[in-house]
Amino acid sequence: MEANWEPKILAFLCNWCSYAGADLAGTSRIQYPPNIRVIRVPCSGRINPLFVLKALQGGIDGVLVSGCHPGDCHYLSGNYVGRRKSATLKRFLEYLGIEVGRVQFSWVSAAEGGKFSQVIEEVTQDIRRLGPAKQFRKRSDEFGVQSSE
Amino acid sequence: MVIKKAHVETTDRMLRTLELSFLNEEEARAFHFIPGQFCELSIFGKGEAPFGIASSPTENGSLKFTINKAGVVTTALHHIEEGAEIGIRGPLGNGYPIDLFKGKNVLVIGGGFAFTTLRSLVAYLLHTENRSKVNEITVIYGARMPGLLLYKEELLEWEKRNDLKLIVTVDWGDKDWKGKVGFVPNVLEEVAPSSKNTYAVICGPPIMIKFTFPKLMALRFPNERIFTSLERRMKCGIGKCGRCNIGPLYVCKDGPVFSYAQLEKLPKDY
Amino acid sequence: MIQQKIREIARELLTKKEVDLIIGFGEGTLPLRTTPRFMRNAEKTDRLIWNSFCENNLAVYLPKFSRFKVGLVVKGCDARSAVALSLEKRFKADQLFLIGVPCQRMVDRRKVKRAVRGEILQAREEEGILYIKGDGFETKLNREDFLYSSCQVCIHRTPLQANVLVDDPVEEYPLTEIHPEISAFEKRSSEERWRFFEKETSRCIRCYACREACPMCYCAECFVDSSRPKWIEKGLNSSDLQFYHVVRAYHQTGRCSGCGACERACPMEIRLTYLTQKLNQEVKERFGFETGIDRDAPPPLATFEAEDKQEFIK
Amino acid sequence: MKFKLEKNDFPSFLQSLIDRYDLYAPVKLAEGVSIYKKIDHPDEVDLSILNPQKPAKDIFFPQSETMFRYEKVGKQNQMISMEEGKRDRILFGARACDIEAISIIEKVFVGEEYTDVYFLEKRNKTTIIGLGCNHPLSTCFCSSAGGDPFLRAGSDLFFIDLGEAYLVELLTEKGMAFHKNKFFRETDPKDLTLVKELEEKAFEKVGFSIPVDGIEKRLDLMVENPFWDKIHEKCIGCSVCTFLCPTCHCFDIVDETSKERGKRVRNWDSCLSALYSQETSGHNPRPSGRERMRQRLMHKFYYFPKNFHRIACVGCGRCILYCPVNFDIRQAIDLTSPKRIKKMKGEVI
Repeated sequence: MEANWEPKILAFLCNWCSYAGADLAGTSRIQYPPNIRVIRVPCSGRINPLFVLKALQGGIDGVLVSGCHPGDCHYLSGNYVGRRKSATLKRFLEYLGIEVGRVQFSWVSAAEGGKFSQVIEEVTQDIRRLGPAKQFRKRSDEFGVQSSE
Repeated sequence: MVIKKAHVETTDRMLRTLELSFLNEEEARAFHFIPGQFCELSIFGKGEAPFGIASSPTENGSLKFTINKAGVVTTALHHIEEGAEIGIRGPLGNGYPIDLFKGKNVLVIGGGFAFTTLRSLVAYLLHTENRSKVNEITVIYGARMPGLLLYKEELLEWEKRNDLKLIVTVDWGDKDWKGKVGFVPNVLEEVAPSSKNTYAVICGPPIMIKFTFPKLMALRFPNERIFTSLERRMKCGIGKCGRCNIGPLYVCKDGPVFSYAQLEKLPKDY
Repeated sequence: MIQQKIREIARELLTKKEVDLIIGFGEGTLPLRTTPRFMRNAEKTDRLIWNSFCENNLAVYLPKFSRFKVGLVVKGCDARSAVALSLEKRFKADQLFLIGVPCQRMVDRRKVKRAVRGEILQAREEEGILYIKGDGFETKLNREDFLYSSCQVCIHRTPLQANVLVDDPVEEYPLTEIHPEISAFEKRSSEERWRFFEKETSRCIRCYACREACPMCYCAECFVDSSRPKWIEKGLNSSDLQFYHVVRAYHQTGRCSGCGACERACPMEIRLTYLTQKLNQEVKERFGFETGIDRDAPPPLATFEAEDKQEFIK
Repeated sequence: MKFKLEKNDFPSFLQSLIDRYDLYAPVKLAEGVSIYKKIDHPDEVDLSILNPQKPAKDIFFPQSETMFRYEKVGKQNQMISMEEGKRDRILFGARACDIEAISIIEKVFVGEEYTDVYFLEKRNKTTIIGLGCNHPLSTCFCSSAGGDPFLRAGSDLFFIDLGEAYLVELLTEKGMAFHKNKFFRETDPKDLTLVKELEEKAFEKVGFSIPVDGIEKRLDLMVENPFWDKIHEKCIGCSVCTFLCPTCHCFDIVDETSKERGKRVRNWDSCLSALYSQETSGHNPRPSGRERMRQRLMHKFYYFPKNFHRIACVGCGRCILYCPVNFDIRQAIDLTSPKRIKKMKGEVI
């Protein structure tokens, strides 16, 4: 592990709840680790497993998918359907040999700025403990003029 | 090559013409082509794709390509800015058999954005050095809608000339359209140009080509005097990668221009 | 006799014009193999055969013949694929006549090849014994010792969804353990599991035989072929190979009948069913769903229950 | 020039090759699965599978090959071509069919007008050591396809397994460079008799039963034959037969990128895949399995011979062995015979 390695975490936040929750954390000046990069998605049900794998392939160390609490979905059932996908995907990735905690899920509502920061804190700690992700990662030195390939 | 100028051709903004100039004089001098040939244009990170050359060899110093926005490379070529550099491989393919046209009439039939290499051919034939080499030139050019016609200003200029007969048609007119309305094969039937001493050159979508052949047959054009430029998915452009063959012939290397006499004997893989 | 019965039914269906064609199995050109046959002529139905080598899942052809009335010879797994396909509206159920064969489970040709030295030139089966003749050898093998691993754990061998069964239902073996191979695999450490996956997928040559052999892989454009967006590259980079195999398997969640066609098709003998079987098990445990059993149950990932477990969500 | 190499010396011989060359030979990846691969240690070489799944073309025309790489430096594009390793290469243990196939691919890649530099450089740098085929499989039909199990053409050196030793023949200038090899011993007249016996036995086994002769002329008349409507039906459209075919040489060119850096790569492609001929506009000149299967078979047995005077099939049998649905090219060839065509009418195979 590189000496000053910092985990890179990609957070897919649903537009209606978790993204607003992150916003609230920001406007309320609640501190949380700067390791996340946020991608706003319309709904946690929008998450295609390809997104998660693509993130790991591109050098992300951990992925968080966050949506509205059950019953609060802006599209009524998006998060319920997403929950089934998330459950099977998570179990499947762990079965393959991806460490538990590499890919995580949460419900964060628009009012839960505190919970948002807490989730980010926990996820960051988990990923820091796991170290850099190795599975799926593509070596970037295969490209370009000064390649070592 | 460097993008010298770029402009959008059609109202649906799907076609853009790029004018490219060579990076140095030497390359420009070394590049010789005939109408109907194509080049592979390359953008790093996006890939390479084949495009017919829309300019005529008589228009020195630069090359023109009209690009239909469809896939990854073409979209990138639509977004590329003037002054940017792109890669080019070519000229590739055989081109139109211009030597055969000497002393003959030429009937040019084009449809849609496939008109690019035909524009090259017509511009070449109209050039003062070449115009006397062929007799009558007739051009039938159709597009789906008036807004989708390519090279509109040039078409107006051609219209004014008396050494060229131009018939422009659209599938659906609009309120401002004063010209012909009708599909190219039907217009061909209506215009009924004489096949005597005439070569026909067709380029257009596969469906247009399919329906134009029988009309030309009916006008008694012999198979050997009908030429068409075909389109196929290509990668290497030099007959290696395999995908563009029609029977034993490769569109990239033995074509893209074929006579109907050649095609008749082959599987209809086009 | 199963084979005789299949021929009779096929002949009748064709003669009465109840179907346009029968898709069944015919004599293969290699020992231990059969080959899919497309039969339109009632006179020739005696070319249909049935034995322990009918390993293909013929439901793979259904989307291709969606404009015809098809009589399909099916095992338990194939029938369930057909049901799953009609559930996804790839095929109208009334266009399909399933000729169901209670499955005696299929013989793994690769296992047999490994058990002998030299090339097998002839194989014949009788009363559960495989008579193998090869270049300079001859041997007898017990059929039951050479079954496909996907067949060994099969618990729905009788195609109850079929329009007609050619034989009495077979006795299903309820497994004491859901899937011995999976539970053994799960006991290994995550590093070991990943290394196994890495090693298996490293042999992949991107021929997509696993995809094409699967009845459920019918997408007009597979994610590997999509250029906008381009999800993965088409070369042999290990990351891309892993990506492909994870997603190919995952796309089968709640849709896989566990027939094992993907693994059988692979020329590089990559273990693939340990992936799909795990997903099947997961879907069964979590959502109580099994592919192709209930004609009306929606695919599990296309639906939900408000009470679905969510122990993994923060 | 003929020598003998004792099997006891074989590992040391291989090691001496590894020391001086990049050695490529069959390597077992799993039970029953092998490919040609660069060898680091003599023990890796595994000659137990007659033909590895992936043919030897992979060594000259790799499945995925970087042609050049590039990078954006400021506003400029920089590009470098890929260079081959400095060392010469040896391909060891390929059978006559795979080697014959390389010369078939060469006909396409080394043309009059354009030459494929990537292929040619590898070809020129490689010494080919062929291995006689003592026990051809029942799926082999090299003799019918214009070769034979002991065909030397294309090999620089040729090995024949005599049991306790290999007979080594030096066939070309590249091969003669090995005449002072310290592991080579003198041959016995006995050995040559044994070679003869082995050859005869193998020839007899392979036979000439597949009617490849004159297929070009037969197919010429079959472009629109109803034969094509049926023969493709069971094909599921995977790329096993084309990727594993030692003569198939189609490729795709793609750009792989990571931010501002990238590479242009060519990958094997297959005429049986629907996207192979699909144009950007969506038009597909080969819209169904019928046209695609016709392309595969016609290319091998009609178009290719028309252009290069040899069928593009060497009879290695891989497509038969590994086809998921048991499509048998021998049967397809047989079905083109005039009397079969007449008999068939609707039902094929």
